[in-house]
Amino acid sequence: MSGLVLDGVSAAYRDTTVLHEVRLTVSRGELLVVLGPSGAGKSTVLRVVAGLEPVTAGRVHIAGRDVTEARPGRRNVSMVFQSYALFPHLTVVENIAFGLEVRDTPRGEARQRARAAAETVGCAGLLDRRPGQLSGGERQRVALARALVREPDVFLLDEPLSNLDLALRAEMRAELRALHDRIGATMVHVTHDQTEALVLADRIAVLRDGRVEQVGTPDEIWRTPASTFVARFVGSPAMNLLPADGPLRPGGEAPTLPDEPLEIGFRPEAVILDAAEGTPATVDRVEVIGEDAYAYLTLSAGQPVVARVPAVRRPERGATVRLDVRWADTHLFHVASGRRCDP
Amino acid sequence: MSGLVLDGVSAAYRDTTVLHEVRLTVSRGELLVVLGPSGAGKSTVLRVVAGLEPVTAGRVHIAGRDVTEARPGRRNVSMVFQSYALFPHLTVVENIAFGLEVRDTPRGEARQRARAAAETVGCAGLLDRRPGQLSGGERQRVALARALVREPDVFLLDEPLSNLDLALRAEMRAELRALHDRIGATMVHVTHDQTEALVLADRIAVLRDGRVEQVGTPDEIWRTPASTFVARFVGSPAMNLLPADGPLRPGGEAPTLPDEPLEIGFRPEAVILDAAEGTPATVDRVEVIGEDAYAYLTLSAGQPVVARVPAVRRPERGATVRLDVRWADTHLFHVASGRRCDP
Amino acid sequence: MLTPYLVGLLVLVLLPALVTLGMAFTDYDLLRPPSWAGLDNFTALVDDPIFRVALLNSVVFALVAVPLRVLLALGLALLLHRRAPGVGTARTVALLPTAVPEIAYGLLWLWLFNPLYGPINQLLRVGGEHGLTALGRTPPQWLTDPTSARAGIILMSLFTVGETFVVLLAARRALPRDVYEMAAVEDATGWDVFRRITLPLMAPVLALLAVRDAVASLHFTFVPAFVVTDGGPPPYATTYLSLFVYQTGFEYLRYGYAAAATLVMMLLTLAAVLVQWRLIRRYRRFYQL
Amino acid sequence: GSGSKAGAPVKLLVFGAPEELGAYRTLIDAYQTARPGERVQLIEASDRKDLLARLATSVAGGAPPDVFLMNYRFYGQFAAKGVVEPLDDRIAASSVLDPADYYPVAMEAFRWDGAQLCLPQNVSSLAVYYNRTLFTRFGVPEPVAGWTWNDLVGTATLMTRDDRGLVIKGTEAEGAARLPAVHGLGVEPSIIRLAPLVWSNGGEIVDDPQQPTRLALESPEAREALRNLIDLRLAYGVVPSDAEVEAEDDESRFLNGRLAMLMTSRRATTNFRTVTGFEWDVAPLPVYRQQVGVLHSDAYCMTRGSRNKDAAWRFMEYAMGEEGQRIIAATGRTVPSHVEVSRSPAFLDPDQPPRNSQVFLDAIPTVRALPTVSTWPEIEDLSYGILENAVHRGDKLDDVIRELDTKSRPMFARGEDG
Amino acid sequence: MRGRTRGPSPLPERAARLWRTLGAAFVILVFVPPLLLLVAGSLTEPGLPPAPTPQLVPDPLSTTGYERALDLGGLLRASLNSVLVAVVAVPLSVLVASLAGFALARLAPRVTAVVVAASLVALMVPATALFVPRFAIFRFLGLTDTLVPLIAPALLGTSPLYVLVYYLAFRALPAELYDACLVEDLSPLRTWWRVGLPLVRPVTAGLTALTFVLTWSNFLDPLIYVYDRNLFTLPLALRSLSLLDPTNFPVFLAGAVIATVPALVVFALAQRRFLHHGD
Ligand SMILES: Nc1ncnc2c1ncn2[C@@H]1O[C@H](COP(=O)(O)OP(=O)(O)OP(=O)(O)O)[C@@H](O)[C@H]1O
Ligand SMILES: Nc1ncnc2c1ncn2[C@@H]1O[C@H](COP(=O)(O)OP(=O)(O)OP(=O)(O)O)[C@@H](O)[C@H]1O
Ligand SMILES: [Mg+2]
Ligand SMILES: [Mg+2]
Repeated sequence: MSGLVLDGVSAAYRDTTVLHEVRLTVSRGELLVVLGPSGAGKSTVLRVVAGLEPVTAGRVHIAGRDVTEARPGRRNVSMVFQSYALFPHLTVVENIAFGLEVRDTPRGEARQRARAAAETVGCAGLLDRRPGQLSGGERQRVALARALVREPDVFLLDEPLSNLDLALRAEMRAELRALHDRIGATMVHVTHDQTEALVLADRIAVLRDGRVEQVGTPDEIWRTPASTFVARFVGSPAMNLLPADGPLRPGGEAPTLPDEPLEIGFRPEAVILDAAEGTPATVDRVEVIGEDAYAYLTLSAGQPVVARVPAVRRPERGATVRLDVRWADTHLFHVASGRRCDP
Repeated sequence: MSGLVLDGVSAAYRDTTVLHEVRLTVSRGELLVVLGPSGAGKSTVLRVVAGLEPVTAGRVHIAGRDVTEARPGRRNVSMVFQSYALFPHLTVVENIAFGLEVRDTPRGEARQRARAAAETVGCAGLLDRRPGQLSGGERQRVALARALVREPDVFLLDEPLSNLDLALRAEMRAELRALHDRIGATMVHVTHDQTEALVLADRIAVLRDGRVEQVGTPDEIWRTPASTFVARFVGSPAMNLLPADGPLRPGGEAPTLPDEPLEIGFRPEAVILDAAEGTPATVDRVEVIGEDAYAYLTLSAGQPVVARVPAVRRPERGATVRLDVRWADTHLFHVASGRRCDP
Repeated sequence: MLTPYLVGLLVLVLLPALVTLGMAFTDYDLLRPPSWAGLDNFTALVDDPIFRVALLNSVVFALVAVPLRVLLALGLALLLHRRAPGVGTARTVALLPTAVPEIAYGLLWLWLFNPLYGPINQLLRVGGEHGLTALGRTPPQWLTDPTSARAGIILMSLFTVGETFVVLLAARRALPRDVYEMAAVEDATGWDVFRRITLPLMAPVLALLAVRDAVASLHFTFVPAFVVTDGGPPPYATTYLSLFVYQTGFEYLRYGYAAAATLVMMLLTLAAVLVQWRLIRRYRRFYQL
Repeated sequence: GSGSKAGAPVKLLVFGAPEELGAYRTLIDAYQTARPGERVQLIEASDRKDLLARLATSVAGGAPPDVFLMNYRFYGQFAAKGVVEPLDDRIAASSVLDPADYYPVAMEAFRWDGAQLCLPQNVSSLAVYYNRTLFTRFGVPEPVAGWTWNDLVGTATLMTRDDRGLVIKGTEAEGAARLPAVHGLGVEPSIIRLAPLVWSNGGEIVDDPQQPTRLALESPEAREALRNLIDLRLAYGVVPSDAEVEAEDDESRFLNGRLAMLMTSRRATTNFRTVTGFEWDVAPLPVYRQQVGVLHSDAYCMTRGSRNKDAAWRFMEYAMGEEGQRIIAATGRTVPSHVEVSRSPAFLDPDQPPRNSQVFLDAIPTVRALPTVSTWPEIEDLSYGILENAVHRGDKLDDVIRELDTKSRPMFARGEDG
Repeated sequence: MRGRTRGPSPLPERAARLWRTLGAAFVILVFVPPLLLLVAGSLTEPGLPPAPTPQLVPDPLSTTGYERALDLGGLLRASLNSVLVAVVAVPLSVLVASLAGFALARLAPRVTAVVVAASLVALMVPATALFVPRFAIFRFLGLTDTLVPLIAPALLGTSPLYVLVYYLAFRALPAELYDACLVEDLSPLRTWWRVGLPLVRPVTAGLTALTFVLTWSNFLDPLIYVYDRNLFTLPLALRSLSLLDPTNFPVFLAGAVIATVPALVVFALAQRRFLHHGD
């Protein structure tokens, strides 16, 4: 049974349509991560599901009910707003307990659960502060706790971890996962964090300009991106894209290519530097990120390519290297449509 | 000459001291990234530098001037607030041009430069909108543009990219770097993004509970973390820490260890799985992040260890593996103080 | 949630007002049933010298007092919105005159304005001889000289800006703080902050208060003129429209005629409001969130 | 209907300062004690304006008071508009009330179109109050009956003194070296003060006392009286300037012993009886050619819309009867309209100042009433402003007369008279 | 996202503080004297000629004015009535105004525009235009000569202005807060009570004080609708005192002081809330 269905939903602010016939199905208990560039309409999707923004076309179903016309309160969702939307006049614990108390949970129990939720997000020490006295990350955690304290049909989380440090973020991620597994909640999670998306998601939906570009498991998204957009958007540094008939010919067994303009894509991780017989390139710049280093190269024909190498074996800036990729590690895309081409 | 000096600065909200004698020197033209857990006092550092929060002790120097008593406007800094602090009643372009216009830049020129800055952050199409009509990331970019449009002595950027997608973030990062290189501006940049910190920073300051734990180049921070706190805080998943006399004895040439309780630390990337003769461990869980996978293991003695492996060669959950590390890849810490021990 | 208010609005104000304004087209003396008079009342108004004087007085008062009052209240609100020693006291004190019941306030000023024994003139006479000020001038003859009397009523009205002040203070203190911090970092001068941030952000409230003040200027001339000057100095120096309406309606029992004057007065305020609206229009965009 | 609703009190609307209202409360208490079961509710307005506003709104709103007290100069508008119930039938039927008991001049003032509309409660007239102590101190002879306007001006001039007690002419502008400490005379520049002077000189205030159409002061007699009144301030300097009046009105000035003479009605007596510091008395108005007074009279009027007319009438009978008249007379405020009572000690009580209350009674045969045209209140307000300016600013006499005439014409034209 | 906290920022600007203190001192200097004079005047012995020179401390000091004011004006009874009216009308009025303002802030713009326009028109109607028709309405309802007509304006929030002020205050709250309430299934009424009202508390405190003063000093309504001396409110009692002759000025001023004190107390209490709130 599906936890959430968006059936050809369009939405607009004034006259500008920002969602175009979005179709998404999230099974009950599934965790869907929505990815997309800034301004793609991710928050709008959440707002439409919550009923805060009317649809101009299409239907929304939650837990099997058509809620397109239902008011927000009747949809049984809980939400983390991108801007937190904490109540400035309430303390942390009151903020968290708010949703419970207004639903007539006895006060004692509500406070109890709020305290537990605060514990989970690591702000148990701040219970009596007001939002104005919190740091950015603390506010975000309170917002998260407020959403997690209830057990709704759908959780809508709009970048709930963006202001947290990595360690905390990993911890929260685990908590989210655990909560999700424990209560089998349907979750829609907007994030910009690749790791978060890839680790957390049952499936990922990639949004582009208000349209769904691809929906799939993290593995699908990573390994079989449906378009150059997805290919480049997921992964950092982005996937390298070169003309298929260009300077770089991958090694290994070549597939049979259709007779039309194609692009090949390959991730920085797939690049083999200092291959015996590879395409020559010069090193423009090297970025070291912990154990890894990214080498920004330019092929002799001028195209840029990024390669990941172990930090300890990184090339010097200005050096000339020979690079190679395997056909097995490449993706093919139609130049005209940008869509994937699986020969 | 130093661009910014914090000389034993303490600061407090009401009675709670949140900065304890912070000492930091940022050279002119240097880019310092401030890292630290949520609530560590990062934003407070920026607010103190900007003059928005009074110091309770210590002095602040900007570009060689003692500005401890100067009002914010006299300090010639520009700032991105964690909460953006956009003027709700002004359009995007007016928001960006504000700092110029109040400094009596002719209106035409101010608008011109504002437009250029908007271009840089990729919101040239939104110039006439008001903040309320923007997505979260768009707001953040406007806030960034507003800070970048001027050429102050110090830029203070409080998580300026947290709500941007990876691609945009990489782009912005490059822009920041370029700007930094072009005008040689001193920058203090708060971020939670490791990549951002490691790539961007000239030096990194790690803050913990309002105290500076370590200041150093990204390389130093990564390779010679001064304490277990820094070691675990930088890098994700965090560095593994085990008792030095514990179940795992690294391979290779062992250093001479002092005679006191020590911990050894090693990053997931340093773990060699399926070593011929290694310590046995069971695989609890495997996270795949693109080409990489992280295996969460438990040693037979019960300690957890994380290892990075290529995604294609990841072990199965529940499998038993043998793991090893090299002494060269390990760090040693005193158990008592948590400080680094370089034998 | 709106119902009680709507009921109040309709039953207590709009319907009664409609009835009264309907009377503008009748000959009605409150005592006998009204009889239709068409536009007679209006033509009579045009020829009525007292009405013209009252109209002029009211317009002059509104033009002088309303901007002064709003500016004063705004100045007070901005001066006193932040804490400093003495500010708390000053806030309370600025409200005091507003707390004095209207009628008592009128009579208080009647005494203050007393040309010979009133504290104001006694103060002005300090240092002078023979009842002159230190500069050798005659102190203002508040209650007997037309100009001074008008000025006096304006002065009285300036002390009762408490209402406007309170509303502006609350509005100012509700503005987001980080925005001001931002401006401080940008080294915006006080004037810039005022012009570019405070003013536009408070524009809706200010507009409302200005409109209210313009409208109410017709009302708060009433009690002073009624109690303090009785419309004088003769003949009609401080006969404002409100007093004119009251007198013709309730003392001379020309209710229909007074209603016509009321209608004219409301049309005038409407015009004033529309003009103001135009002026504030450039801030109107800030109204949409 | 006129059937009395059992239990509903009679509503009596009056105005006055707190002490005056006290007198009415005494009256009502006495009535309720004398007639158990009868109830009267006093509706207090603080001044004439308040009373008018209340009366008009309540009549328009359909719930008028049963009885109200009104001066004849202002009742015209109510009389003309049929608000007041004619009382002839009730008077005729009454066993208590005999119209012959009352001063005809007062009764006459409240006849409208031949019907008796209201019952006058008093018949006061103007007199000159004077501060005997001051007269004695400065050795100036006290006013005597039959004195002339010139005597008045002369006396006033002699009584205008500076703080050293020297005669001074208070005409210098404000700021002159010396200001009068005592003024010779106080008189309000209003029609009701002017009228008896004009009449005494043989002139008229309006063109036709029965059917007035304008203020007609252009006759030589009226001009003379008017000029003499106006000259008091700027030519003789015996009356306080406008600023001085604003600072301290004539009545207070008299009370404070700084006004030698005050021309006012019986109404001031109550207040002056509080004086302790000096002795005072009253003298008749000065005359030009013949002794003429002006009528001051308030009457109980019953509203036509009253639901309680019988009870209201019973109260009116009581208030107009000897006992009621005596109670009000005891306050000193009024000259009773009841002839008997006015001659009784209730009014003439020699222990209460003024000793010479007989002056008021002597004036009664000479009093005349002002017109009762319905727009009279407007006309009075208008003329007051013009006259005040004339006195204090010294407007030219011709202009004053013309202005009074032209501006009052439309008001007369709108008016109705009975 | 916006609005770190509300209220002023505590920037350490000593000079600015100094200027503000000076400004405050000036304000005090200008606004206090009239009231001091009021008190001084009320303590003067009635019946004396006015003093030729200014006297801040009257000589002789006398409380006769107060005694006579209480006596003549029936001030005690009148105070009681005024309190009665205020106790009912002020809370009711604030309730109505805040509810209406909240509803306006949340309703469709079109409805809001109509009601706002109607409120502005209502603001323009002079009180004199309302006496007669209102009197007829109250008589029809049998409410004349009760205190109800004095309480009735509470239905309007005492003045439509206050409704509009509430409207602006509620509208200025971040939209996300209302969204959060919607998601939590709060009825509008509970959103108003739990989120809206607490966030505009300074406005409420200020408007309560103003409502009180307006109700407390309402002079024209009782003049028209109240007959019974036992139902007189303070301003009406004062009105009758105001007709005492000028030498009894202290009596009147004493009455004025008595009438002013409760309003001052309310202001003092309210200002704690709305003036020092969040300092
Ligand atoms: N206005 C305030 N009143 C009281 N305490 C405050 C206030 N602002 C911040 N704090 C506290 O001060 C500490 C430091 O806050 P700061 O905002 O500097 O943290 P931060 O490092 O920026 O955190 P984050 O990454 O979450 O933004 C936190 O513990 C926070 O709770
Ligand atoms: N209130 C509004 N009025 C007009 N346009 C709006 C409004 N809110 C958002 N938009 C526009 O709609 C588009 C989608 O906005 P949305 O907030 O859904 O983006 P998003 O994907 O959440 O972006 P981000 O990652 O930056 O938060 C954006 O182009 C934005 O500018
Ligand atoms: Mg968003
Ligand atoms: Mg922060």
